[in-house]
Amino acid sequence: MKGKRRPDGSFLIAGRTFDSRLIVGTGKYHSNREMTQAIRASGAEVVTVAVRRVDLDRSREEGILHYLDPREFFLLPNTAGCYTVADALRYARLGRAAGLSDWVKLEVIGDEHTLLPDTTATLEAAALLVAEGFKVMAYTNDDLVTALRLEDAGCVAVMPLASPIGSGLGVVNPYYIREIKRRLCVPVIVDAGVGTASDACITMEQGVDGVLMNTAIAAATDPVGMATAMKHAVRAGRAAYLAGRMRPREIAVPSSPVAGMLDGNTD
Amino acid sequence: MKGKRRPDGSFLIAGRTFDSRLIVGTGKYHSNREMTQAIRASGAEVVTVAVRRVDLDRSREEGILHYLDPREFFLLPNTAGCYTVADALRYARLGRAAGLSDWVKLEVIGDEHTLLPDTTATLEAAALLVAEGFKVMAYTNDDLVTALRLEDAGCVAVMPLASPIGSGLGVVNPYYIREIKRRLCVPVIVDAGVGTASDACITMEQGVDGVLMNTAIAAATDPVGMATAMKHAVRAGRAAYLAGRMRPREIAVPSSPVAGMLDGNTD
Amino acid sequence: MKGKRRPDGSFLIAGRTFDSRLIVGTGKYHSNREMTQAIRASGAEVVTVAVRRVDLDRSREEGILHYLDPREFFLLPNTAGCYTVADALRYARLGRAAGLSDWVKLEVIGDEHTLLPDTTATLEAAALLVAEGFKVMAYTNDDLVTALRLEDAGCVAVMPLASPIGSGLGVVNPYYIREIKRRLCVPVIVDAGVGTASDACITMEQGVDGVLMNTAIAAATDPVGMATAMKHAVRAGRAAYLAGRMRPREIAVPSSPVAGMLDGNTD
Amino acid sequence: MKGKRRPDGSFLIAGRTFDSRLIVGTGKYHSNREMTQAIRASGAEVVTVAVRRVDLDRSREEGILHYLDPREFFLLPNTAGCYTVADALRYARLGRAAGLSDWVKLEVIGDEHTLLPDTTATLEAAALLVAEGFKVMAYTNDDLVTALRLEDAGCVAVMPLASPIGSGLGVVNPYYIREIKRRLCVPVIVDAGVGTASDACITMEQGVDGVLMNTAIAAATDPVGMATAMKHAVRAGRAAYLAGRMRPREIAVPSSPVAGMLDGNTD
Amino acid sequence: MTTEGDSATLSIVVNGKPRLVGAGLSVAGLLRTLKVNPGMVVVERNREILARDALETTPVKEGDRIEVVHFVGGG
Amino acid sequence: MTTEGDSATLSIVVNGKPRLVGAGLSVAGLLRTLKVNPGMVVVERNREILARDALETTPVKEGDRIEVVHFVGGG
Amino acid sequence: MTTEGDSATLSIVVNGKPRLVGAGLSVAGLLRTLKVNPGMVVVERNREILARDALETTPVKEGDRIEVVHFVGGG
Amino acid sequence: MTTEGDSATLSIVVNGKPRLVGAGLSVAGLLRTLKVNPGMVVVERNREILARDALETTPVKEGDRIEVVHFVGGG
Repeated sequence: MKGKRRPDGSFLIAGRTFDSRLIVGTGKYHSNREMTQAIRASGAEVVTVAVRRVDLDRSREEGILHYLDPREFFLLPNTAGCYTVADALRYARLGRAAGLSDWVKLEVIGDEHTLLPDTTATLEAAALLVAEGFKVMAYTNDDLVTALRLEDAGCVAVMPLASPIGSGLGVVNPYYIREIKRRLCVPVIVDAGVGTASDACITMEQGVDGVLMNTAIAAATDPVGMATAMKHAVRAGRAAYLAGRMRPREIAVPSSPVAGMLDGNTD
Repeated sequence: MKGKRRPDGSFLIAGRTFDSRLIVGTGKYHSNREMTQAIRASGAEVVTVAVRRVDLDRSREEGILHYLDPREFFLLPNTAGCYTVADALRYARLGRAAGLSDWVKLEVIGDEHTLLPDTTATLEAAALLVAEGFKVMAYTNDDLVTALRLEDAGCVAVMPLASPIGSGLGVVNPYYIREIKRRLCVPVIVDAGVGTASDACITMEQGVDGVLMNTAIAAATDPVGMATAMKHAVRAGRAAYLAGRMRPREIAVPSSPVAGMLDGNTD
Repeated sequence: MKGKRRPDGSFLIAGRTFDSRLIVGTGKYHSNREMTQAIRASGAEVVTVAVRRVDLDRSREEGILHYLDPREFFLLPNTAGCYTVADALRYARLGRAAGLSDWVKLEVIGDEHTLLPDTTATLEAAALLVAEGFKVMAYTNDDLVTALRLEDAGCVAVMPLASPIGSGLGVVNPYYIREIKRRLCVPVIVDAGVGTASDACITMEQGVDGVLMNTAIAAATDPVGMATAMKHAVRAGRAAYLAGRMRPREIAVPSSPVAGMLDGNTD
Repeated sequence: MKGKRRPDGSFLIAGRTFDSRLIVGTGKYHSNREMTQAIRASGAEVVTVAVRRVDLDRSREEGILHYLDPREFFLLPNTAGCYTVADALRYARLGRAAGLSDWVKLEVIGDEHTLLPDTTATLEAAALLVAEGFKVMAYTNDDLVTALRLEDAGCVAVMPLASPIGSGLGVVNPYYIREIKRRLCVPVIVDAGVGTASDACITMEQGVDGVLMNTAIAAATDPVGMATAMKHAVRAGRAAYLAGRMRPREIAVPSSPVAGMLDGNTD
Repeated sequence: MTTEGDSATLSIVVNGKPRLVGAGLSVAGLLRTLKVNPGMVVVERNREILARDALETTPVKEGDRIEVVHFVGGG
Repeated sequence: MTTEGDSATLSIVVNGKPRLVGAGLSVAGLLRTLKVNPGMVVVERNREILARDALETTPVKEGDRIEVVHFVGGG
Repeated sequence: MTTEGDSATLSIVVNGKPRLVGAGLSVAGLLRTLKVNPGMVVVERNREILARDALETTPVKEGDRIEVVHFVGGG
Repeated sequence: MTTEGDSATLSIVVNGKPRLVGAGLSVAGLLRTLKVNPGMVVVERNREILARDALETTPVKEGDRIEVVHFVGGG
């Protein structure tokens, strides 16, 4: 039993219920104020955060917790910027030590130009983190075999990319995303690559459980407006997936009845 | 001044304000009950209807007015099924004689397999109907030159197709749709071809004023669910257009800061 | 009988046999030398030329006939730059008066930004030129209804665009091109929009009789190299069309036999 | 120095020069006669073969060497059908023991529905085979990080798929293919997924060194015709890549001069 | 008698089908015969649209071609 | 006399530019003056195309609007 | 005697199927029995590939698992 | 004396930068010196994460490499 769809539209990750299928990042905003406005507009419940050094030279360094109340949002620490298993474990543990949860968005990058994952290292890190009791949501490429292995490793969600992080190219390979969703039992959350609302809508139409994005909102001209767009786009795509789209066909079919036309139509 | 965008998100056609940018057809539903539910779910204010003979052999023939209250919806009669200027005028006049309004969705079909318009006849019919005082919303192909001529002829809205009626192929040529919107002053409503929510979203992202659909909703497995999807998709696409999407690029850009990483990362 | 395909791969326009399905323009080259080299490399038999004033201020004005021998190439005068029926007739007649043939590539432009045709004027000009004995090859948009009318008007070939002149966007709407080819009896030559070799190949795979291009070759970094590419691409696309491609499918199918594997494969 | 392009258009793999950039498989043909005709028509020099048991129950079992002369073609044994490192090594060694060469096309499949590679196992097998002196050409997915590791492991060519084996979906993700080519020094041969000539042309336009296909030819209605199409398509794509295509743009640009128009054009 | 019979019956076409109706009927009367609510339809008589308030006063005549239309589902 | 002066010079427009040419010139003569090879061009005079064999016999007249065109590169 | 019978017949598996062959057979002899041209195949015996020039000198033994493979069409 | 001076100052590295701090300081004390709210950060000392309730009782020692991290915006 796949058990992720529930009557009221909510879905489960690792036994926890979420109502919004949109997960958003918190990076790259012009200001924390804009960030919180955009995130509220998006309707997201889960928001990702990075673990970084406190800047001790700034008089009043403020972490993101000053702007995002953990009672309002479920904060999901990531291991962004890590290129090895060891680093990913270190950042994951630091994130967990903040005391919010034992969840982590695992990223182990394999190439700095494309930010594509090192899937071998990701698999290894996932297994180790699962053994340490983490709830691992693993960023990965769109390769089905790796996705299946991540599920086997005990990840609570698998997060294939739509296209490279920050690229905004959208779902380049919907076949692979669809196949990953078809074959996995844990939730599939598409992570990275969405550029605009229709990308989010297309993503959800593939049947996946959710979508994670950051740049598409933060780098829009009007981030709050785009966050609203994304909220609707994710709902639209999910609803369309559930409603079952018409078959496309190359032949036209009239919408109005052909019967009941009047006599004496001009020849 | 183009004057169609208003602060509150509503838009104007022929001086009349509409809040929903989704216009829906009423054909092809399994039942009138399903139709009214779907239309309500879509949030549409304008709904199109066809003019056809009363079936005198059925004991209790009921027209669509039994199911759609003209005080709730703005009913827009079409000339679907007409292949000549004379027929289009005849159906337009019959539609107006019903007494609801002097608006008409003009269609003059040029080919029965593709249901593509006869643009020459459409232009001629549009000019004649405008002269008779009609508010003409003209279905046309995605040709800019024809669209400009329809505007010159006095149409209150120009309605290029996304792809053939009932095909569900989506926006095959977004360049043309975008160019038509850029060049016309009257509202541009994309009419026909939408197949699923992302198609509606992509359509609206081109900047057009609205979108008209029928089959995508009526022929979905769950028309009411798809109508909801379309409501969100149109809002999403409009909001994304206004918010200004990020530039897509083939290079990845991290969402998390590259600064602030810890010392001693594994080499 | 469609009668355009012949056993040896050649095809007929207005009773004249051509071996190459690639027609090229002669504009926009850096030099006449480069132009002739590129055209020879392309293998084209038909080349289009424009009618323009002799520049009387230049001491040794040389028309294109100094570089292209009409015995080597079939020169097809166009009416490029004409926006009215009257102008198109004027340029067509001037082209014919040069004494090479009574063929004309008819263009009546409707919009200077997109160079899209004025289909109403094109139809009118086509009918008048046919009545004057011209062999009219008509540039048009990708609208089936207009294409059918141009055939009815007596054009010897109909030339829908793949995308706007000089855009290099390729075949934006293959459905329409395919449908035009399916429905017309006269040869269909796709004219304008090809940007690189694969565009030409895709064009020919739709089943059309030929393709006309200019900018894709002339504006390549190496026009002669691109002309060679186009020669192969047109052959490739035509051959693939005739050979009947495999059905695409979302399921993988092995190329090597599944039978005959050895015993004791590792579990 | 990448050193794979040579003045005469030929290219090198592991120090061996090839003139044709098209590599073809030998599976799925209706008859051996059709196979040899198609392969000759394709102009391929390298052809892949599988290692399978001799069928001892057939009176006159004939291997493929009865039909393909190793002096005419360079036969490249594959490890198709292998799901583990051990099996891949076994088949590779059997193929080499035939005495033709020490080259192998390495495939380690990770999923039988999609035939996608097990990249972890492929990397391991590649390293072991390289250590045994094999020239390894490795089938892989379109993941850059894996491709870089395969190069590091000593593969003489890396062969990312365009789309799943036998699917005919073409190059689903040209970005990844292009990026792999940009970043690797060894030849990149796209393997699997081509469906028709334009797919081969698009593949080569990404700048890769070659393309390998089987089903697209063998499953065409006319395999010999399709083989010819592919020969031209590969040349076309390569030539277009080298010639440098024009920039696509959404604005039309006339091919014929705008200067030199006559006076008194109709207004 | 036949003449009387003739004068008492009109042959018309309604929505494409021939019908015989009694003489002296108005269009509104015809609609009532057909069980059609005049407020929900539009009537065309010999290619002329009849205003709704003219339905009672417009007689049905021999050979009339009458179309009774309404709105149906359409796109 | 002015009439002689007038008759000796004609004011015409060739390819959009005013020119003064001597009276009595044929169109072919005009082309020679312009160093244009008649075999490579088409000439339109006051919106009428001149056949090539009429160029020698067609006189240039006061006010003529002459277009001399040829084929150039085009798509 | 049973020992003689045993020694005269070996039970082996060739290409996955059990076979009884006469004792004293070389692998090359086995291939001849199977009507297989040794020059066109590769032979694996108990997971070890046999060099072609070892085929004549390698005896078939009881319980041998022999694979006889060749190239077939593949992608 | 130098020994007293030595014992009174420790050389450590905090977030990658060398710092001199007074001897006898706890990690919590260090954070106070740095004006960092301990409730908002996580501290790693020589690659070991310190539990928050151990901050007061963990002394800073010569040569300690301390990382003070918190959550920032990220995707």
